[in-house]
Amino acid sequence: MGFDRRAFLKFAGGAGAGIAVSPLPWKLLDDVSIWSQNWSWIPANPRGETTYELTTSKLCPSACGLKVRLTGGMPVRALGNPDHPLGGGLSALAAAEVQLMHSPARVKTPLRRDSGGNFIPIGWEEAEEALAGGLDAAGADIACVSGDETGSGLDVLSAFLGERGSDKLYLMPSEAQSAARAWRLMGGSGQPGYDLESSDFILAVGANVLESWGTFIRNRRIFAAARPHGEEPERGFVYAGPVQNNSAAVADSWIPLKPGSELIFILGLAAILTQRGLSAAAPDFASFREMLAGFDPQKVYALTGVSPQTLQNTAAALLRADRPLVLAGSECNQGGGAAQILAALALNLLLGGRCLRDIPLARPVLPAAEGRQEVQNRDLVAYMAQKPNPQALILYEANPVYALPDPESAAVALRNTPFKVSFSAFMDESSALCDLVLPMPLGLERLDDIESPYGCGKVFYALSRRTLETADTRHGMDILLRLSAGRGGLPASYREVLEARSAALGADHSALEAGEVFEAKAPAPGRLMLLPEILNRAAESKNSVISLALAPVQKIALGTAQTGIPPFNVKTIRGNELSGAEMSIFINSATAYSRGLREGDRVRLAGKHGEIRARVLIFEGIVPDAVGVPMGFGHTALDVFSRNKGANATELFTATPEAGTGFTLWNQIDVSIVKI
Amino acid sequence: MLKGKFLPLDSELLPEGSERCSLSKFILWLLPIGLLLLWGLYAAFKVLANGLGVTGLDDYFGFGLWITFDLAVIALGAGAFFTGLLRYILNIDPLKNIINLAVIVGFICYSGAMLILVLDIGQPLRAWFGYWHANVHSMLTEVIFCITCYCAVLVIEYIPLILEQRQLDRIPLIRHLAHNFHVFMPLFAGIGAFLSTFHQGSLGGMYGVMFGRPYAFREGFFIWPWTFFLFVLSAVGSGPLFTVLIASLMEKITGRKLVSWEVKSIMGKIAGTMLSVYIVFKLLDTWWWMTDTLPSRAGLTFDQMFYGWIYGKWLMFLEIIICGLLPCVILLKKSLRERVRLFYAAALLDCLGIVINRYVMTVQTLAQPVLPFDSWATYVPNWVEWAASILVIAYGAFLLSLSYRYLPIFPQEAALNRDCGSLGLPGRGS
Amino acid sequence: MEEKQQKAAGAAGLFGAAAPFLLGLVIALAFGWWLFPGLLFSEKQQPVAFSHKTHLEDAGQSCADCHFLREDGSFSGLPPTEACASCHSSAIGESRAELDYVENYVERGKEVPWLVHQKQPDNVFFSHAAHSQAFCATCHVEFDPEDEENKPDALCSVCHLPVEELDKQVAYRENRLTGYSKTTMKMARCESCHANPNHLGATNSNNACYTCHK
Amino acid sequence: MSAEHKEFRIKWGMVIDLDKCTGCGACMVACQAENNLAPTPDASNKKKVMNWLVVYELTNGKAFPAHEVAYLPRPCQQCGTQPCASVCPVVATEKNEEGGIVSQIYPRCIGCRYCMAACPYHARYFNWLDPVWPEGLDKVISPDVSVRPRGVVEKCSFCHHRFMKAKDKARVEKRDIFELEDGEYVTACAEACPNGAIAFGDLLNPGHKVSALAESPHAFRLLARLGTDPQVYYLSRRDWVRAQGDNRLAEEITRG
Repeated sequence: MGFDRRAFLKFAGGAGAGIAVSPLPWKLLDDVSIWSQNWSWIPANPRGETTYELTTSKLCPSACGLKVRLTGGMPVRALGNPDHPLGGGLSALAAAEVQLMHSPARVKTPLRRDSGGNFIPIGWEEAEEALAGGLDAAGADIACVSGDETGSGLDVLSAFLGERGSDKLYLMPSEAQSAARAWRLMGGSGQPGYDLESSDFILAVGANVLESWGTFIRNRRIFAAARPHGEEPERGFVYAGPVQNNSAAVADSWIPLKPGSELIFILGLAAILTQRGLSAAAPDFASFREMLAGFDPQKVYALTGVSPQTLQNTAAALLRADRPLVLAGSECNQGGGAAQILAALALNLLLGGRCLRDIPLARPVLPAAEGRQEVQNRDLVAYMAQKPNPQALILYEANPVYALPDPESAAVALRNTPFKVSFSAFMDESSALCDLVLPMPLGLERLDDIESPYGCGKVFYALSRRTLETADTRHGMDILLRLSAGRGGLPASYREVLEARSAALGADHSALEAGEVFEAKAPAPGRLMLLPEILNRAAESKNSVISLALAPVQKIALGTAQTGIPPFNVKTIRGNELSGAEMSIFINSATAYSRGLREGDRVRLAGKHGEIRARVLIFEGIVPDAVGVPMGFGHTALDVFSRNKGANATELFTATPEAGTGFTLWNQIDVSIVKI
Repeated sequence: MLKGKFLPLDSELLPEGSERCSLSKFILWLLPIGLLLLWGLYAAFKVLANGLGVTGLDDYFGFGLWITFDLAVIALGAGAFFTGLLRYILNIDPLKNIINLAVIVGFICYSGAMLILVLDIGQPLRAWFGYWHANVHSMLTEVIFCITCYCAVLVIEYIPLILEQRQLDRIPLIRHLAHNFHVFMPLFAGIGAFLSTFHQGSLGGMYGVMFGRPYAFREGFFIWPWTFFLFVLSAVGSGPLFTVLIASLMEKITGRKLVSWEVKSIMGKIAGTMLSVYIVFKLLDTWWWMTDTLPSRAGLTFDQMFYGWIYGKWLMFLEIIICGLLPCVILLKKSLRERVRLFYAAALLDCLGIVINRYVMTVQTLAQPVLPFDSWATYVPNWVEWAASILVIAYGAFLLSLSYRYLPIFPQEAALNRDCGSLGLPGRGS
Repeated sequence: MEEKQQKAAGAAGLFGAAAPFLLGLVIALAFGWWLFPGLLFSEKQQPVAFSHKTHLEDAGQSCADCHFLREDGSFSGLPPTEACASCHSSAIGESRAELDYVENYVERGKEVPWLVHQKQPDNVFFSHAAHSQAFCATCHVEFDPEDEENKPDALCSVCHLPVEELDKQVAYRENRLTGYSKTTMKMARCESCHANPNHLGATNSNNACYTCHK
Repeated sequence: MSAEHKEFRIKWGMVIDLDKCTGCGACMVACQAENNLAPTPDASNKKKVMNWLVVYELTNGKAFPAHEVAYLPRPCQQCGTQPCASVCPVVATEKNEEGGIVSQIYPRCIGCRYCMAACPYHARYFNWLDPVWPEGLDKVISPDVSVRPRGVVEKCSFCHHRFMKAKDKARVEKRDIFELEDGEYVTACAEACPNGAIAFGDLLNPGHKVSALAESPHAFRLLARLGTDPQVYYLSRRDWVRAQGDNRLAEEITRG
């Protein structure tokens, strides 16, 4: 019998029948579906014992407490730590902190710019040599910008520069500096502290206390504690500012203020309160009261947009409260000037000042270092305005090319500097322009310290600790100390600096390394001046007529200038805030109507130096004749999560000297809006 | 055999007594169809290889063009079971002249729908879970069971047609088999009718039970929401006419008469009758939904169910009045029905109405914001979804072309074309 | 007449005519039943020739020295190298296996990639705490570890290999397609208890999907 | 074919105080990290962005200065009568376990998306493509929640794995697993919120604060009139916020 076609068909039929009654097809059917549960290209869960480590966030400006969860020794989650004095939950930034350790924006090895202008990865030895060479060549003409304002790194930087004969250590502008300036002028010693815990009424003027101002996670925990679910609040909270921001959303009331008119509003309140007989035990109170006579409710209305009735009601609420606290600040934590903080502090003194503290700052532990106050007193924006051209520039966790007002001129200044080095964990805009980029460990990867961040009410000292060994980062402070090789009495390692700092504060260093926090009560302030002359001069400069005022809005979910937008936080951006690469600016319907704009219109916003493009969003939670611009967009470096999203609001900022205090400020910015 | 003509190369395979174009012409006809098929297969490959992210579907519109397409072809493919029911169970004899086509169209519709479903589910390798891990409370389970079973029935109904192919028919065993199949046809027709009624209904039930979706949600009878019955009725009210439209389209393409006007007219009359029943209930249902279900169950008004132009009320007017009532009138009134142009217009409107119905039940249901602080969403299918849908249409055209050329599916063809033949009119197409 | 002849011929040659069919059938059955299961699984050896028997009998350890419930309710599973190194910081015996182990893992501080016969995929949450001996023994006396009649790990051996009796390791067989261990529990095994109505009241467990999936 | 309604001894519930939510997004970030949701470089098409927890912006619709704003975090509502579970053809989602959390079993789901169509809260999300973690970020996958492949539906699970772990802890401490203390099991979002806007606990346990909060005169549930019986409650002292919890007819609004 030949194997013809018919036989073959029969064979195939038999084989088919046999296979069908064997386990083969059924097992395969089952296994294929099981295979689809465990595709090799889908990441697998890590396995291992769960452990926790307590620490304090160095990355989040709120310095909130963290409980880091590790699986098999690998950090996997940042959790809140309710027992931490500045903790009790997480900011949207701190929640992403563990993930940020693996962000694509991280600098993974030291980088040096070659002659062709490209970065090439180099080893640490070569990197430290390049650093030494570059700095030595500059001699004493070295400037340094630090983005860290709470760490002992400032001591090291200051001592390092001092040892080389330079005193050009600057901080990135922040509210803390404005407050320190005001405090110093008034005669305070350390930095102003706010005992929110004991206050029973909080008036936040411009300060976005529940989102970005001060120790905002602590602020929020205190806010929450006084508001039992669904019940009448135990502590009053009023927010005054140009935008109905996150703080305004949950405030008992929102008092709309024209951008930059915070000072006038505070003086208006002070005027009413002095008329009602309140006084402060300040040597210059009499002239203060006299000066306030010029701020009658009608004038305040004209300058701030707050009706006399609202002003009276607010003053009455402050009077009713037993321990009221007025917090002034700027929405975006910078550029608000010192005068408004000075005025708020004066207003608090009028109200009894029971919630004010004078937080002493530890003396520098390095002999050659200046005190923090001295550093805070320097004005980076003013320095940049002089168009200085130092021979070398050290950027320490600072991103001036993104975050300074008029960032383009910062970029020009950087380009004109012969040698610039960036100590940065992320490849940010400024690092991208440097000659040498040295990868920093993040807060969760390094031992560092946080001392009394602005906004807290007690002496606070805590350490961030290493939860993960990262192979190729080195703490910039260790590098600089190594470079100094003991000159100027500098210790060999940063740890020694921190130990000395702990000792100076009387804190147990090893307990701090284990995640504990040092706290000490801060005294009430001594006799302070009210400085009516300064306030008056600052207030008089507020009269300028503005056609369309810029109202920046900060959301910590979009990260800081260094981090950019953390990968997980991209999803928190609302659909009407960003569409693809295009962001929205917002105006209310009256403003839109008067300028012939509609929702969705593409517009060009122009300030004195720069301009941005965006789409119009109609949002009624903003004062008329003001335009809300979100901060945190418009990155051109970092990673795909930050890049190509909207525009950088700082392009529109124009810094001017504040009359009276001499500090720079940028809170009354006139912009033009043109439909394109 | 027709004398004095060139015979196609494959003439030995062609049905006896038929006239077909040349093989090369036929291949030329298949070429564009093949290209569309390839395009669709490319889209299908993309979906299977990368995932459904390549489509225009999103989390608001988990259902979109494909589900609309599936529901539409399944409704329009209802000609198969309903004609089968009328022909074999109710013994309406003239329908024997179109039943073969109805079966093939039904098979194409159902197998095509299943093909789309394989693409449309995220994990096609787990498709069999529908049987093995069935949730008996889900309308979709019923759909999965009935559609696959009914597709098998359609295969069984299709097989004897294939076996009647001229060359196959010469083999005694096969002729025997084909005959035996025919004997059992009433049984399969019955099973088919049962399965079809249920899954047509369950498809409607799928929407009617969604009590979180006020646009679709309907109260009902026992476990079946009113949409269950409406979907059955609308399917039988349009399926037969879709078969007629396909027959007429084939006539247009081939230039040969395939089904007598009388048969078409009967189909039209039957569909019209069912359509009128459907429309009455649809109007009642809409009224009840508007005045009771919507306000009382969802706190929403009729007006809130429509939005702008894209989801406007005109769609509902078009669906129920222009594509519902109007064809009803035409199909039921003999004088109107017998006017050919009006008849076809009515048939087209009828089918269009059902497609619109399936579209709004799928897409508008999902577009309508239920959360008070949400807003209307819009959906635009992308090329992948269109290509895959066209894949099914091309596949249908391909199968129909082959079936028409090689299988004796039109019993009347020879008789109807005897005159034409003598007039020398060539059969043009496939 | 013709038909009859055909029939007769068919009957006579029935076996002959069906031979290809039967051949196909037999080959397919053999392939499907014997060859295929072998082909589906690969066989792997453990990276370290570990003997439970040595550790239990010679070293006098108990199961719970390595496999225990942690305070947080999680199960320790297999001990990390760090734990083993508390004895094996350097080789204490003379066996080749131990020398290899110390050299390759302890000295290098590496974890052993053990092949776990009962390894469950990521989507399964198995709670050792919920399946404790003490708890199961309230009804199933055969699992009572206090009872001298029983083996100490009788309950463990319901799912795991009876490793305490094994001096040599059992080869690990892995499904080439799914990556599952051949001896791991599949869902039907879980359901044999979880879907058992007798268990529902007594154990606070039920057969809900979320009882075991994550 | 209406969904069945099961009763349980414990019923995990959330009470979200909208008067405390600033809309900062910390809950969303914590949720993604906890539950292994892959990040996305461009999240502006909100209809294709996976977010188990979404914070909606609510407005009272009035022009400046009468304008008010509120933020509403929306997890899965864990409905008592689920629009979703009843329609799933393969029992990939059900509400069957003590605690009343609606499960979603990824290896069972065939990805038909019927549940998504049925859910009026848009709480369900589909894996349109395989998840992509930028290189390195896949190292910080959390250990408790399996990573989902393309083609399956997922949703908020009330961090069910935390319930499992809390039960295991209770087991080793020889406590009743159905009498967990208030706060012993909370979701990642509730834990992350610095404003304490999200309270979590057993709605049936008088020892848990949510049981009283759910009875608050300020409490409401989303789309309650559809009959979904959610286990998520919202609180607001503001009338206009409560009014946005459900669809109301004109005459009902005038009646108040």
